Amino acid sequence: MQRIGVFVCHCGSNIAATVDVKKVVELAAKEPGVVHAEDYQYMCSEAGQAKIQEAIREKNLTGVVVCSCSPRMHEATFRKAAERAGLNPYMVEIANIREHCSWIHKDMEEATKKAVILARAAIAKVNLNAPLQPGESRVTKRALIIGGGIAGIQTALDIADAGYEVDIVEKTPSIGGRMSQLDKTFPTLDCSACILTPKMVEAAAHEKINIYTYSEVEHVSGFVGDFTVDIRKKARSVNMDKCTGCGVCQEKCPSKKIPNEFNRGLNNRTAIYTPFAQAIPNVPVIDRENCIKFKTGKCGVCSKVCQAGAIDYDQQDEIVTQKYGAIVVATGFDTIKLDKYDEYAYSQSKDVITSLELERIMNAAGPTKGHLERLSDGKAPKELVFIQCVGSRCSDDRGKPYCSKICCMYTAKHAMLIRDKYPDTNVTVFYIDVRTPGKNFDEFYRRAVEQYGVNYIKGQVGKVIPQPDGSLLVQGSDLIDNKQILKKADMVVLATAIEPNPDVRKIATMLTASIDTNNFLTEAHAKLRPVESPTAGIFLSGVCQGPKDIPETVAQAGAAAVKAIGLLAKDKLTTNPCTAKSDELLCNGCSTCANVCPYGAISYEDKEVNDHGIRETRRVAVVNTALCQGCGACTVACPSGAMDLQGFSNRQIIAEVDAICR
Amino acid sequence: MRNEHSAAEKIKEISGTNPLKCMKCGKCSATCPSFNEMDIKPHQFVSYVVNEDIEALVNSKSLWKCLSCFACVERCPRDVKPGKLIDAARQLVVREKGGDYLKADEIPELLDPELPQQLLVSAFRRYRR
Amino acid sequence: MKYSYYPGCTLRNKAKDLDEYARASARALGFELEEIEDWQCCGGVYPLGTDEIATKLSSVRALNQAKEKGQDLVTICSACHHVIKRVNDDMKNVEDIRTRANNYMQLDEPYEGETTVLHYLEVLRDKVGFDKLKEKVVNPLTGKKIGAYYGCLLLRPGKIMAFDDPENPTIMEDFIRALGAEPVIYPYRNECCGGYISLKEKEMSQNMCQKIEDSAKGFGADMLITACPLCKYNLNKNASSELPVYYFTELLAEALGVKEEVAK
Amino acid sequence: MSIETNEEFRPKIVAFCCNWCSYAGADLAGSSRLSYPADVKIIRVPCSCRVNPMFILRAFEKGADGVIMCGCHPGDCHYSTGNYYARRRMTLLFSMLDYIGVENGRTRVEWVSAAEGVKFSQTMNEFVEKIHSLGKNVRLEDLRCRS
Repeated sequence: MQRIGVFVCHCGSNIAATVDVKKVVELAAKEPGVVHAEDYQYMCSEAGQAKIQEAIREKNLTGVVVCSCSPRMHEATFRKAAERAGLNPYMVEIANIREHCSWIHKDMEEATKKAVILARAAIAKVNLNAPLQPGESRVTKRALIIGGGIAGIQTALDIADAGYEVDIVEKTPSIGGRMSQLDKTFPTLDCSACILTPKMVEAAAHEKINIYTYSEVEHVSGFVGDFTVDIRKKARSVNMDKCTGCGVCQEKCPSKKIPNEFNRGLNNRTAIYTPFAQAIPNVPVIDRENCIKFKTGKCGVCSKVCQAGAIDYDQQDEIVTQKYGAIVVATGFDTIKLDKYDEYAYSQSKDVITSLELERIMNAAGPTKGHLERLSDGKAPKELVFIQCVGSRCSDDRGKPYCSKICCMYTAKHAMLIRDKYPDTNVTVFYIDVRTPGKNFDEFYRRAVEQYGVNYIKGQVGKVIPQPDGSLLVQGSDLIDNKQILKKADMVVLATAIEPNPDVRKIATMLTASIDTNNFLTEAHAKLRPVESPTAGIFLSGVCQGPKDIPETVAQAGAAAVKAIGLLAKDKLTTNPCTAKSDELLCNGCSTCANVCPYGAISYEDKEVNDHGIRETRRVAVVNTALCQGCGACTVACPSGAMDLQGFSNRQIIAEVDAICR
Repeated sequence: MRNEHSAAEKIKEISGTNPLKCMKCGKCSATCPSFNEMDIKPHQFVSYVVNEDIEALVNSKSLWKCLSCFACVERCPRDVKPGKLIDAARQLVVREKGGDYLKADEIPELLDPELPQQLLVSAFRRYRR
Repeated sequence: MKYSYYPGCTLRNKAKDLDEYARASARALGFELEEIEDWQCCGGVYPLGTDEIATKLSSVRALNQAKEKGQDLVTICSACHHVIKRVNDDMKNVEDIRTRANNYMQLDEPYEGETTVLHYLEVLRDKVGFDKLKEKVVNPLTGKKIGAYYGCLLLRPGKIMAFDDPENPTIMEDFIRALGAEPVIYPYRNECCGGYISLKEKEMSQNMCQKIEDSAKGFGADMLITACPLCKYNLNKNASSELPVYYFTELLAEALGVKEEVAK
Repeated sequence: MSIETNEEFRPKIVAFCCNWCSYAGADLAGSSRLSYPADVKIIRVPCSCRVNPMFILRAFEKGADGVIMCGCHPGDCHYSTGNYYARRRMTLLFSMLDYIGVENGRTRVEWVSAAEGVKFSQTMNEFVEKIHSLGKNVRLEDLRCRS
């Protein structure tokens, strides 16, 4: 028989306001096995933990139930406290009477009743708990960064500077990401390339950093400290060691009509290309889908003009398999498609563009060499209208429910730069709210209004109406004047919502990292663990976790690096002891369990067993506890009931069911 | 309306929309082809219902200027759909005895030989019980 | 192929040609429109109130008749199409309306939105196919620059009508191309003509129709087509009438060479 | 059908939630104060694939009126494939329960991610309402178990 202590937390008024904690103590004390029950203001406080430890020592407790917040919050706290008092930590169970009870129920009597039942279930479980010993696993001292934008680059630099090997896997031919497409950055108007390029060079030159561009993560197995990852290095068709980056192949390539992704399709590139001048590595790739040589077998111009003999049409994709201790996701974002928002005439007029397209137009290396001009006729626009929140803050099924966070500031930036460079051009911004929470952000926005005379109109635009003369008519609300206005414009810029890179879903599935309904990766805790995934060993960097601007991205990238370094610095990790265990007397050696195990943790051995005095050799299942992650799939699959899960055994769960239904 | 609160509730019920979802972007008013004819503008309909100022609403000209063209319904980013609120307010009026906007005896002079039946039928349904 | 057919009030009276051209064209294209029996007027506008049941029943009756015959229900008038399609959506997806309507109707088997509602244009696009239509054209309307006027009712609400992209539709333009003419795309093609407002507030409708006509003319249209008798009336009556307005079926019949057959 | 005719029917509902998604989703419902009836009691399991059909039968035998199982969305399982096994097992179990006369509505599987507090609370509200409409479970309860 266990000797159980029950500890009921008030959590200030978080629990005590709706649950009668005294009543819970009173009723829990009557449960079988309970020899001690008390309540306290804050069980997680030092004094609260001391109470638990004192009771363990004085009453010789063999089990502890803490009725408090979610075990996801403080299970570890209480288990450590118990361990310090000499109790096996796995003899502690939590009854979640806050998130699952006091916070969602209003009626005191009802909530108290439920809290008592939850306590009973936990007590019933602890009655069947057995001490468990965690094992150990090794840590591979190498990190993988998925995504080579500013988030990935910063994380890689920080981890590498701490002395660990880092691999960056980037899908496109060059690192640099979205930031490399930006012209200027807010709120200081630094040139984006000027501050990004040195970081790219530093990453490429770092002896601890290895960059795989034009590569994708194909398969991930293993677990924290010991991941095994397959990386597909797509065939570049150019030998990286031989290429000198002279660029002649690109000049001579006859296939010149391919939409240039880097310039958002606003101009064309060749089939052999580097995405932009500062690309790292400065080695082109052949886009095989559009290459004449690959399509027809004829051509081969690039090979003929290459002095270095670097062109290799026979190159094959290569799979690199590597072990990692930590993985950082830094997959970034894209702007949403605008096909559901054609009231803004994006697909009907060339002069309606997205902000990212404007970014390319404003850039000296962009499709118009940095001249602000209409894409339809090349004329300089005299009236420019910006529309905010296109696809952001939408609760219908056309857009995204969240605020994209960066648009208010980059629009102020665009407006200011245009007014500065083209004083004859009038700029109007239709906004719903101007959101500028950030250091020097509101001052920046006010500068756009006060110094640069940008006309901000509170109200959304209902329709952009192309005119026969090629201009645009913008029909919008002015909510301050309570008017509907028709504004003639030469160009309209849409602050298009951002969304996580569509590939992130595939990657999250490989990593078994959870993802929210908007495809942003979920943090382990929204406030206290914002750069970690709930899946151990997976860290989050940049917009893959939620919309953010460059300074925030860099800050988060550093934070993710520190978390990864904290992991890599350890030589060993203790493993979860809640693993499967087979009863060799019941096992009939059928292999069903091994077939459902996702980790290959179950093997079979011919073992001599003593079955009620009969000694014989049988084929029985054996669980490798270093590999077992404790999902329990095998326990249900096992037809003979031999397989059970420690810490969540059949008897324990049934005891909980019984206690709840009592 | 005798009781502003219950009238507001009735409008929410008939329209099936939740005006609290509104983020006050004004896209409805930006999109409304009847905007200039309306005394209470489409985006204001939402706040009138939220503030339970129904008396003013049902007496507004706007009830009879809405075309049910669904432009605001289609383009509302928050699923509030002011057009449905306007129609619900109109229902409150026409369901009251004597609240018809179109009287039978004024019809003959509105007719012309080409006028399609559809026009009369539609107007009847929108304007009368 | 046989379809149940719901002509609606106006096609029986002021818009006879819309109906007759449609039937003749259907024959020429190899499908048949079987008018449902004793149909009742749809009411012209969809009753938006969630508590309105009686006003939706005439649509349910038509839908149920088509269901009993196992046919899709074809409409032509934009208003009928709008009302019947939305009522069908209610019957399929809104439990409260479905239950109450069925309580009224007392059918042998409750109607639960089983019928597919198709606009005549959708039949042309999805069943006949515009390629096939193009093959059957004997008098291509070469050289004509036609602006399609969609109005509101065919397109909105986009989610329920599911007719075409509500902001950038293409079905009527593709139809115009199939007839050998050149479509003119202009931004006011999905803006309202005023609808029933023209009964009492003529000026409002005039304002709107003039914008539509000017926009179409500005982009080079020399005629407009529409699928709605009320739109046609308003555009004819409440704009400067510089552009002629036709039902799409009239041009269809002309291109298919069956217009004279109807005139007889 | 309610046996306790004098009292308002308060169903007993057991919810199995996987530790990684649904339990966290329930936590989020809690911290967002999204209420659902107190009749729902949650049992934490590492993964939906840990839920043995035996547990569900046991719950009904002991007088539960409804049992719901929540796991990560298909494809998002923390253990890669656990919820696929769970889905298959539950489909079989539910059709068997249906066969022996336990109404389909008494059992449910729902995928709730860690970010779906709203969905968790909505699901529980719906489920409790459904159980209310079905009334007390009398088909499987072992009356000898009643305390």
